[in-house]
Amino acid sequence: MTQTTLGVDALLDRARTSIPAGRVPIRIFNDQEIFEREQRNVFGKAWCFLAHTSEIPKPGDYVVRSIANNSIIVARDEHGDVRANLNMCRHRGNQMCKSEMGNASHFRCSYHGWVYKNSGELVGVPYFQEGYETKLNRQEWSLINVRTDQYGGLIFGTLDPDAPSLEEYLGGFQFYLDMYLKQSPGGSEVFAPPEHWTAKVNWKICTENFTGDGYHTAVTHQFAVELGYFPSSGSTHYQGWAVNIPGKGHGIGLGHTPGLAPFAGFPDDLVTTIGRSLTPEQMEVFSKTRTAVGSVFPNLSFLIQPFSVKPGEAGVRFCTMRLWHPVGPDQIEMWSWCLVPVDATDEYKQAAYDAYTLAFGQAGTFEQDDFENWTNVTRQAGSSLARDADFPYLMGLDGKVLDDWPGPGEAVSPYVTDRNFRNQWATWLSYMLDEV
Amino acid sequence: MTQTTLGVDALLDRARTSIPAGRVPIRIFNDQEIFEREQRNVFGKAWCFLAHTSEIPKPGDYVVRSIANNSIIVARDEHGDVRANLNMCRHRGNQMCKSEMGNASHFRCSYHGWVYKNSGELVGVPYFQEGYETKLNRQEWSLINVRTDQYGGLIFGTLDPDAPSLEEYLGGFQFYLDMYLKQSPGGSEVFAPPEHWTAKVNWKICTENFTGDGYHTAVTHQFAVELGYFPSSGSTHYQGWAVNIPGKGHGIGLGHTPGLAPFAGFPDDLVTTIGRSLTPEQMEVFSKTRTAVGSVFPNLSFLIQPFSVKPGEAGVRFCTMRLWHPVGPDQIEMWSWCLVPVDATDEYKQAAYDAYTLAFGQAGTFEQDDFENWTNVTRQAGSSLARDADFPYLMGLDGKVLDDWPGPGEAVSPYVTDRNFRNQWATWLSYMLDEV
Amino acid sequence: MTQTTLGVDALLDRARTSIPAGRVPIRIFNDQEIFEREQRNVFGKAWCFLAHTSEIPKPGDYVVRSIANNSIIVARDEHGDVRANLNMCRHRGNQMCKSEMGNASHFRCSYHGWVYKNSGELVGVPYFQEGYETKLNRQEWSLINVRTDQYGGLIFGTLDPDAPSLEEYLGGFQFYLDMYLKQSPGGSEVFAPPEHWTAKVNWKICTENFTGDGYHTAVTHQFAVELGYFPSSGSTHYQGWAVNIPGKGHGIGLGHTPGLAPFAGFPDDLVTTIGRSLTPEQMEVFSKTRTAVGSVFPNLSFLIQPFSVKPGEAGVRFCTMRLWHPVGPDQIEMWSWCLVPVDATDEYKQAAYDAYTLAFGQAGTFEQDDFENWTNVTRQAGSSLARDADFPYLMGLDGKVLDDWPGPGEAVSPYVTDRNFRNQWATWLSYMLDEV
Amino acid sequence: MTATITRVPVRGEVRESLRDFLYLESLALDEHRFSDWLAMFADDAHYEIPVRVNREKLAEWELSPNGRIFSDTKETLDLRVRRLETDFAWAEQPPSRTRHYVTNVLAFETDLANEFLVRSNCLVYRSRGSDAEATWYSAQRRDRIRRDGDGWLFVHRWAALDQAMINARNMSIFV
Amino acid sequence: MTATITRVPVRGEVRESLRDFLYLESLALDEHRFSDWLAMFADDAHYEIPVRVNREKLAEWELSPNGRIFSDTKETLDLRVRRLETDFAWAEQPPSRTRHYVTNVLAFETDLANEFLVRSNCLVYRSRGSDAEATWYSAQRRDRIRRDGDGWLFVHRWAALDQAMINARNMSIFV
Amino acid sequence: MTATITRVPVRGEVRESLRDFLYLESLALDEHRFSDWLAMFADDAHYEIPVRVNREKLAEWELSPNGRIFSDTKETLDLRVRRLETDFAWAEQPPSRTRHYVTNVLAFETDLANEFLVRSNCLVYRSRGSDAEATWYSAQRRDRIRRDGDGWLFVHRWAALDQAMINARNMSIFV
Ligand code: FES
Ligand code: FES
Ligand code: FES
Ligand SMILES: [Fe+3]
Ligand SMILES: [Fe+3]
Ligand SMILES: [Fe+3]
Repeated sequence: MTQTTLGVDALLDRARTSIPAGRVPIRIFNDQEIFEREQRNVFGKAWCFLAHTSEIPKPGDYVVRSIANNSIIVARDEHGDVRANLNMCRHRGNQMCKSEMGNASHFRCSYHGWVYKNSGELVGVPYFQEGYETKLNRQEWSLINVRTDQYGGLIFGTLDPDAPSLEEYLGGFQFYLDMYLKQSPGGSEVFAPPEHWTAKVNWKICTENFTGDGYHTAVTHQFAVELGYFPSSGSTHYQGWAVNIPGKGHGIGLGHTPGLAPFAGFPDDLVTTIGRSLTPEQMEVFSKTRTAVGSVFPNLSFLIQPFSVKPGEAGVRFCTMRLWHPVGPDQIEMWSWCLVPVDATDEYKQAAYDAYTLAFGQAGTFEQDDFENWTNVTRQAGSSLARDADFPYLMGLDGKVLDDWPGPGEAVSPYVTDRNFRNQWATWLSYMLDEV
Repeated sequence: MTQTTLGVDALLDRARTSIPAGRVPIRIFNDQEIFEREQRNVFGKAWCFLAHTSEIPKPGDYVVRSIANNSIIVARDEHGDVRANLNMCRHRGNQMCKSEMGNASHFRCSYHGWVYKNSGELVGVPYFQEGYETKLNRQEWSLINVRTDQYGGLIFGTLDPDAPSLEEYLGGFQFYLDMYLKQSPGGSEVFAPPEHWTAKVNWKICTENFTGDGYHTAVTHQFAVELGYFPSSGSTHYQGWAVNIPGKGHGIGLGHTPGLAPFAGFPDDLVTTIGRSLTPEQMEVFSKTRTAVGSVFPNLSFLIQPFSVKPGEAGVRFCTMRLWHPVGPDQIEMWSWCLVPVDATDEYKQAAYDAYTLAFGQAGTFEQDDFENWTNVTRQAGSSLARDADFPYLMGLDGKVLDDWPGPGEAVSPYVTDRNFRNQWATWLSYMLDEV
Repeated sequence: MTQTTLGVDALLDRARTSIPAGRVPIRIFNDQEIFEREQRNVFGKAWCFLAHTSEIPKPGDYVVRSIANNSIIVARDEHGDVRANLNMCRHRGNQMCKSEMGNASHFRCSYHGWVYKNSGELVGVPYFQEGYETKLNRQEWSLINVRTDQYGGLIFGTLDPDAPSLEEYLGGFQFYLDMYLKQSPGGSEVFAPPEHWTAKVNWKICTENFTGDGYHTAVTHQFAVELGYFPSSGSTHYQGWAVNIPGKGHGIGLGHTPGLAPFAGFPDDLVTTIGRSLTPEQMEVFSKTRTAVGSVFPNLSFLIQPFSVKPGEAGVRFCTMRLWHPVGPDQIEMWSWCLVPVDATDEYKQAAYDAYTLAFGQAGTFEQDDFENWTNVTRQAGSSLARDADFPYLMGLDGKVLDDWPGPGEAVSPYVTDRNFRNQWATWLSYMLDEV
Repeated sequence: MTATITRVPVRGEVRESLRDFLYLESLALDEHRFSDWLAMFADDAHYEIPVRVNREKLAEWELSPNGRIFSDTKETLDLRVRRLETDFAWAEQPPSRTRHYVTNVLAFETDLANEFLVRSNCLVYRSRGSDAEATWYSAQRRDRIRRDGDGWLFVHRWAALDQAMINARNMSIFV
Repeated sequence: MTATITRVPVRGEVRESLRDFLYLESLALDEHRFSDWLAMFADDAHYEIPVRVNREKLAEWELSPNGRIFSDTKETLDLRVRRLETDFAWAEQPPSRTRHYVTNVLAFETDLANEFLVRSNCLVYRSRGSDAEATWYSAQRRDRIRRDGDGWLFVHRWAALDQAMINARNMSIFV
Repeated sequence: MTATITRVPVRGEVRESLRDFLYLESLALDEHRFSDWLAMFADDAHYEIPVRVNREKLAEWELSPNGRIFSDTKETLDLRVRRLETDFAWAEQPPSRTRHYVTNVLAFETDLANEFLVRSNCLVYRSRGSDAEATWYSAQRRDRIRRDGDGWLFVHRWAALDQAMINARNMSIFV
């Protein structure tokens, strides 16, 4: 192992062939140059998650979110439309909203008092007469707008005005997202404001894990095997399917436990009505899925699964949505929500949320161990001895795509495979190389 | 808004035309490359403030100050002359003075014991015989000297041996500085050691604000309007003058309240004697000035104004001097002094200082809100979405220079204008482009 | 002093001639670019200290150490051989060992459960059948190996497979290392686990100091002179020898106090038997050495000397070994061990350790002052005003190498000289220029 | 809450004993005796840490009414403790070195004669592995503590962390 | 100051009550009840924080004899509190989350029978907005506290911060 | 150690007096009155801080049985104090501004009627020169304290720092 280290361009170029062959450069998981290029090429072009519509139900409601290093106000304007704008006064750059959420028809800057509508339009300028001699063109100085689009309650934004439509971007992954977003005929909603915390973790490690890493479950979360909290055993755990949308980077793992009741954990009335807003093909896939863990490229992930505090009981089916927001090559800000079925009872929603906090969320017993490993992976991936080496992504290299899979994308079995990840990092590479 | 970002050279080049036209690149307010070039081109060449002579009145007195990332000992030597030297032992680089102030005729290094006079001359080397065989040329290894010059008690230093004289550098701004430096026939003096603190702020935001940003006062310090602590109202607040020295970057805002007594806040005996050390032209300008807020390029600012705890009363006239010392693209070390009239009574000096601490200084009720806004501006100015955009500096773009202004430089009315700032950032740009 | 600053290449090129002439660039002691090149060129190629064999006496024993930014498991395998491997799982990069020391025959990864022997060999892969279809070549995915070699109980590693042998690397310095490593016929051993702490210090300042900086002792540790804790006085302190291995960078200072008993501080039985494992030439040198302070290039240092709490008494002879592990241009992680003679009594070992903790170690009364100075040197060496200037390394520039010196390398007298350092930084330069 | 300042704190022996109960709790946690710690909770105990949201001054709430980082019963606390006692609680491998600095202990009577409201500030220092940087958790606590023979039992531990963005990779420790 | 070690601290009920007074003060500050806090000061009270200057060991002073970060009377404290109660105290928008950790409380008699000198250490944790990093203020305090009926009033709050370079953008909070 | 939870802490006057002894000790240290501090130690006193090693959960020890950062007798403490009183203790030039936050003080009886085991948490804040960043030491302490007339003397100060990698350039202060 020599100490000459490939430049980033050469490294990415080598990855064109190595990733499809099952070898991903270690260095991409902790490197300053890679991070900077990602900020520009990936997060500057992709559709990035901003908020769920149930977080801003009423006109004037707003939340403040981020894409790359931009703070973005996501507001519902007086017409009920969702608008996203950079949270920066155009006059001298002051921060407009200082809280994470609230309700306001207008934002007034605390520096010189410029006033904007919640849609971003500049409507008030002090000393417009005395100072500007009325010559300032107010239209020109509205807040910097961010393009948005929605699917199933998810509001996405992109910094790239030329990006393809969200529909094209998702490319069929909507089929699988409905598992999280249509938990009841009335859909899904956010139960409580998201938790957020920081961790010394590279975002890609998290996204990959939530794109169907069934391989880690029984080891990382071995305590749960030990104490009997798993509705699958080591011997069946690899069963299920891995599906991804080629060229788009999205992917999902569908864990299957033979003999488990369909939608195990959901209350009976939900189970009987859930099909109303789903297609027969969705019903076919969803009903045999114990655990669904999937990601929208680049950094939005979901998990739904049953969990019970009493080993052996069905428990409740809880769902978490999470954003791994990168703030450095080895650091993220973590956002974690719990999605519940709109049509469920308050008791059920509370029970699902309680299961979520016990399992995921910052104090979640599963979450804790994941973050411990990811922190350690991130640190080690920066080792100079590993800078020109690869990780093996060789599982399922010769796997056959299922012919008769009812959903979009390419599906393989078993669940335990690196296939989704190869697609994910190949997609990432095309962004990094500006070839999307 | 595309994500291609101009290189720093292109950005600065574009600014040649954009700044005079009233558009200043947002990015200059938070960018690592800009910071590094500033350290070299601006702080490596300009005259930078070091200390006030009243801080080191006696031979042997010294204070330790900074220019760029250099710690500098500013001492009064045995001849009574002010000498500035890098606070680094020439032998192996140890720090010579470990405190901020003191009195010493010599400095002895705590590593190997080299001894220097407070003027910087190397005078003692242990084992000069046994180790150096007396061959060390001691003259060659004195402390690294920093060139200094003074005006009105202000000691400046420059890292550039070829810099023009301080007099040429100030270019007439002395006329206005006298408002702060000649508060009495005997001049002004520092009341107490400066406070200092750190803040995540870009220094340029601070300097600009103190170069006559009358536009922010009634909004940023709205609490004072609300509670009645302002000797001006929103309707008169824009009145006054803005003056700058073209091509030098210095500027001052002179707020005027019709009907306010000349030198309001000063005790009667000061008001009657203050003219003794001022020219008639200075008296004409100073006597109609309520508030004077001005800056010497690049980062030394002043403010003088009356303040009373009891709304409506004249109160006292206090004066603060401050240095916004940059230590990163988004960080300063803040130094804040209070200057009082030498000839005033102790009671008056104390009252002026008390007003200063209540209004400015780290716990000052005005200071607090300024720093809050500036911190937020700095953070937002780093947004990738804003990297190729400009802030509008359009106020007073067509303003006419007053023909009959009694002082140097170019004066306009009203006080609320961006004219001083355009001159400031155009000057900054000429330093950045090495065209001073 | 102009503000144009040499690029690193030009700076290093200039140093080719300036270092032998006694001038070392200040900037190398605190500069990000220099640090990065060092990590690659110096720590990527040199033999770096890992552990002492007495720290891992039994099969399965391991400690975790570092070279550059690589965490390395140093383990004694089942055959009793010492093996060093990067502490990173080859699958997805998790950290294998999470503690500093322990005993294990195998390491199991907490992420997906891969299992390695303590020698680094991959022996267990979950779902080898179901996931990898048995196609993974396990040999290819063992832990990344680090080449090691030993001398006198010291285990060194190098990241460069093409590095010369350790014997060639040490180049005769073994002669002097025996002073620390053969404190008794049975050798030396580590008394307790090392202390470690972080300090804002450049590693080169420390290494230099421990390569025979007798010049600093009476000043930096003046308290000891003052309180009578020195077995030498200012007037004799410069006496002794400085020896280095030309072109290798290793060097040692041998302080001599006329009239002091040979091996002062050692118990009588040790003094009478110590010669058994030493050559007559070694005995000649060692017996007249009060203090021996030396370094193996790049960053391993040793000190042995007598110390007594009661001024005037012989006290005990203690020995410290320390590693100045760089983690930034201005930061190290410090590792400090105490080596004791294997054949001494437990009481003596304890007494030597107690002397060590009182004098060196993080709370050591000597250590404290060294680190204070070094921290200050490091900070000041980053001054922009000093970036193109040099430190004088002029002591002993015309010194004559002793003809009749019994040991290897070049020896001069007196002890107080810069000769060892010139050799050290010239060697460092040859690494930096890739000319080793 | 704002009423508490007008209420006279409980003093003397009862307060001293309640404070010691908090100190002994800290010792149990800091010495990793989690079963001992669990035994200090009543069977009907509730342990909760609300989610804090960064809100402006006049917002109705900053501590989410329904969001929780912890919302545990004794049953789920027991699960957490049993988890920590396996060899597979990676988040605590190596174990966190915690130190609970408990200050400003004020006790108040409640409507139940045998239960007290005990308020305290708790600063937790947490060091992991060989990290040079520690993690801090600053919290206010409002505990309901019930007399139990000669001793005490927690009926309700309520702790609010003073950050909206928690600066720690996880919450595998107890506040 | 150095005399204090030979003076016997006041103990028992009086000290407990004085300490609670400090705790209740902290609660008022940490709950942003600034008017309640102000009411704990006597009309002739003085609130001061001296400027600290980095000096060598044998320097005459390190706390400036005349430099002050705060030098407030009740009148100016009242101004500060009224300011905080407007909607325009931007420095506290969103409000700081403070936590005052008050420890090492020692009370001493003074020359006045109804006034005590109370020394304490006070560590203030301050979190703003969504910042992951908190700000810390470490201070020693020497308060003069006067008996006022059943309660107490501050006559003099003297706090010295332990830094010469204060690591915080402002001092919009009270120590 | 694990037995302590079942032992009833010493309360009332004795504990209050022991706690004040710790507070007065902190004052002496934080005011740099090192001779006063030394006088609080018995002639046979031992001051020790073990080396902490990062170990996994089931390791036999994490605090090294024989490694010590400090292992001082009164004689060597005296050397350290005399050193600090010279003008050449560079490590303390300018002197550290320390603040010892002593909390969670619990006292226990020992087998000797006139000696008590006193446990405490001690958080040390240390600021140097004009540094904006302070250094922290978090420690648990187990002291053995002997009655000495009306006062007390340290027989044994045992303090364990909560870090394996100490984040400070030196330990020129006392915990
Ligand atoms: S920065 Fe917003 S109005 Fe000036
Ligand atoms: S560094 Fe100053 S004498 Fe050596
Ligand atoms: S990272 Fe080690 S087994 Fe996957
Ligand atoms: Fe997981
Ligand atoms: Fe202002
Ligand atoms: Fe030394």
